[in-house]
Amino acid sequence: MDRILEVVIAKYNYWIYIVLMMIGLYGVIAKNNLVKKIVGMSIFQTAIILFFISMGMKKGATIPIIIHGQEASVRASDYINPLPHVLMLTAIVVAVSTLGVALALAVKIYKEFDTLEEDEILEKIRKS
Amino acid sequence: MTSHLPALVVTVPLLTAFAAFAAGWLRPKLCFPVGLTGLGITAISSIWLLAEVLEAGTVTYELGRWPAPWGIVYVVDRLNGVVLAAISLCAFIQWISSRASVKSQFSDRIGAFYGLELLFVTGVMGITVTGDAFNLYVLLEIASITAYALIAMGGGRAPLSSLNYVFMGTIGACFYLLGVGYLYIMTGSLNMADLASILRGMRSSQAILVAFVIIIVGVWLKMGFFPLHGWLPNAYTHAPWPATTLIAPLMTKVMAYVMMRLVLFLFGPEYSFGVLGLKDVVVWWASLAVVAGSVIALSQKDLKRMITCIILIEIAYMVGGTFLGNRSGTTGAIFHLVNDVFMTLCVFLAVSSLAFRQRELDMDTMEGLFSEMPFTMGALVTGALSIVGVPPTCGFFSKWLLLKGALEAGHYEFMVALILSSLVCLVLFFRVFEAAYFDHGERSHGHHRMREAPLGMVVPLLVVAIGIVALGLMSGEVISSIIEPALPRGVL
Amino acid sequence: MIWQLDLVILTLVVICGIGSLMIKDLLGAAILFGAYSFMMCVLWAVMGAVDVAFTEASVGAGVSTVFFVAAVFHTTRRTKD
Amino acid sequence: MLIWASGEFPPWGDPNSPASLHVSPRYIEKTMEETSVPNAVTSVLADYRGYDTMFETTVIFAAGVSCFMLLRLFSGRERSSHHYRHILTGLTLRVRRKGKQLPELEEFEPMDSLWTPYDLILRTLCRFLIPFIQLFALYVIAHGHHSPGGGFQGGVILGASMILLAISQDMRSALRRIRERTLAIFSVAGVAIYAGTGALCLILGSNFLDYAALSRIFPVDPVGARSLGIFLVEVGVGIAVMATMIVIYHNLASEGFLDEGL
Repeated sequence: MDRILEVVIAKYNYWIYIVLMMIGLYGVIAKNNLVKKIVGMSIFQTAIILFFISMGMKKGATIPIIIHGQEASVRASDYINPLPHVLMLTAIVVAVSTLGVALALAVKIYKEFDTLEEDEILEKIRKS
Repeated sequence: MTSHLPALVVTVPLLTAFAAFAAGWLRPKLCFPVGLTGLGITAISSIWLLAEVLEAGTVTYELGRWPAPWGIVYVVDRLNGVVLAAISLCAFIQWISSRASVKSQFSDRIGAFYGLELLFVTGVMGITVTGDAFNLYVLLEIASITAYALIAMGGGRAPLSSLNYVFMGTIGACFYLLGVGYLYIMTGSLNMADLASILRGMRSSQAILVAFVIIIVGVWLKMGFFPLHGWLPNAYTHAPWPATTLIAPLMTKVMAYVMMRLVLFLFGPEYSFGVLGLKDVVVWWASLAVVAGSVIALSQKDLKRMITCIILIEIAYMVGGTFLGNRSGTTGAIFHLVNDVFMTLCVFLAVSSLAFRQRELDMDTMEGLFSEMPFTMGALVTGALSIVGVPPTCGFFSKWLLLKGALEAGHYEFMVALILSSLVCLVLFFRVFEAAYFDHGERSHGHHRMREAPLGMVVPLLVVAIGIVALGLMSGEVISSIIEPALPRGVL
Repeated sequence: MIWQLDLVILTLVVICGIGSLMIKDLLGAAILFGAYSFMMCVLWAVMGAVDVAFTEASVGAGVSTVFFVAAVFHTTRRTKD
Repeated sequence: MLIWASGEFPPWGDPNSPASLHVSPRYIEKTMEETSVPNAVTSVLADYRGYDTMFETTVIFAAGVSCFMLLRLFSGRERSSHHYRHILTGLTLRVRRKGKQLPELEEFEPMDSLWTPYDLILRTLCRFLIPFIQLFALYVIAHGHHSPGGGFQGGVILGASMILLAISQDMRSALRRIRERTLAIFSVAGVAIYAGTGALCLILGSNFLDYAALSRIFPVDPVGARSLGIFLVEVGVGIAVMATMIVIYHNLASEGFLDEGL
């Protein structure tokens, strides 16, 4: 029992991100409404960011800002790995840019077809 | 100055993009010459870079002067040197030829359009030149976001197709990022050369296997490889012409390059082809994709849609050729990639100049085009013959290598698919030429005679057509001096 | 780092994520997505990624919710699923 | 498949995982020595992997240009729908019409480009808040070396303050403060500051984005020059992000007409 708990505590972060990723993927693929799909896409991206952040984590370490007065004796194991954070800052920016473009497209589609449901749009295209 | 060339090929289009966008607000007339100069410098420096690489071997450039695993480095070897030269030339030629149609379609937002086009070029150049796995993701997103916007500028269905592309492209890029995360958690590095050397010792890891699969699937999604191609025909068909002629030749080819880079260099041929046993499955799958692409292309009526479907076939060639795993197959795939940039560019430019004079592009409206637009049609014939694979053009030689590779590897199904798809392409283009060559004389009176496309479109088109033939004639030297030495030693 | 707290926030994140996909009102989905982002940001702050959490708080919970609301306002709140 | 692969991962929070042993210790141990920036995230972001960040800013710029290009309408085309507000209940109605005017009703007022919301509390409160938000944003940009934050976060907050102005008052008054043309120039200028700093280093004879080269024109030593370069870059990022966020919001919230907001 203790062993199982240990494994769960050691790995649950990695599992939760998979759950979130599947939720997002379901949103993108199965939903019919375009804005819902965009929400799903954002969830998908955030899940991957979560994965990266959890892998940078170190037990017993503090945030990666060097404490004043201790500049001379910095040990790497005292600070959380900053590299995944940097990568994920970039990924967040990419995510918000994609979100902006996707929403602009959704607004444009609504202007053109007067609806956000994918099946109704396809219906309208087939008719014309 | 020569030592800074790898940085120049990316930063020059980037800075030009800002200049073009600012010029769009201040003085719209300046956009075109600014971009022309920028792309010209880029093309010259990338060719120079290729010469440098051929002479002195691999060039490495440390950005911010941080050494390799800590900072980001650019690595140019023969493989991406030749791809870089092809991309920059293609962008330069397209820039000249699209001037008239951009002017007529986007007169009120010319700066934004040109800025996005230049950013797209920056993105694909960066993807090609970078030696860092995460940097590749960022540049991939630049190329994708600009491509989404450019595609969505077409009327009617274009925004919907583009939004579909957004979803598929984001999922693909995220899969790639996830795979990079798996690699990072197992190795702790992001630099490609460093990763490759660490991965050599981790052959049996499950996590690396999963990373390999996820990354390749993500890249295939971006490439539009067969079962994942859903977004491609719609997006390219509904895009406005100046955007299609830029994106269609470059985006999928660059992703094919990324696949080769990862399979051949990052994971290494021994891992990709040896440990997994996925090799044969992928080749079978590629053969299937070739056949499926041919069927899809045959069922199209619209000319633009038809030529976008041909991209599906070409992509499947490259995947199959890479995964044949022997020397001639891989060489064929790389050479086909370079050829395909120019072949696709030629065909798309030719069709776009037809479309510039004539809005509807059905088979029925093409009658008598040979006598009316002889140069455009001549270039179209050259491009088409190259896609079909007729000897003096370059398409023949790469297909020949692919066939040879398939024969050596014993994959007869890939050979059959190759020959079959060549026949299909022949049929497809022959339909067009038949309609265009024979003037049935039963034209409706509304059909006025068309003039040749403007000079700014015809001249670049002819240059590309001559380039295709020239590349075909020089194929021996290109293969033996550039592409063969580019392969890693593990490819037998 | 308290793993129980972590688990609670993770559960909330999952609930908000599912909720924003399930709710039958796009404005509600936008707001729930903001809540999801905020939970995510708390989670990252707990994990020590302060810079990322800061960014997510300003971008995910702030600006992207505003973008969503603006887009929904100009299109429609109606949704079938 | 993904769960199966996670079986081999090092346990969560393990200080000895390869991810935290191979490359990253150098970032933490050398950040003070090589860049004199205590916040390791900032130094890695803007210096060691500064190239990524340049393209990150470019991505945001591309998104702004895309939104502008997709949605902006220049000609005075008729809007497809208009909003009316019920005076007593405050409900907003959307009426679609094609060229026809609605009968003027007593209890409805049109929400056209001249209409301004008049919630006194909201307006006054936002008026008070916005300067403080902007001040905080500037602090975040400037203090990114020592505490969490930096150009990107500060830029977003600065942009959000302008968006708040556009929401709480109306878009016209927000646009009077910063014109669209100014925003466009700002967003270009911000990214150009970043790329220009890099190019300056190139011109000064070093590699692209090697801030140490800045010590040749500024009176600081190479390590201080790296710190200075990081600061310059952060300011550029801040400006670009602020302008781009506002551009995206304006185009999204007014369907490209840039007259009325939410």
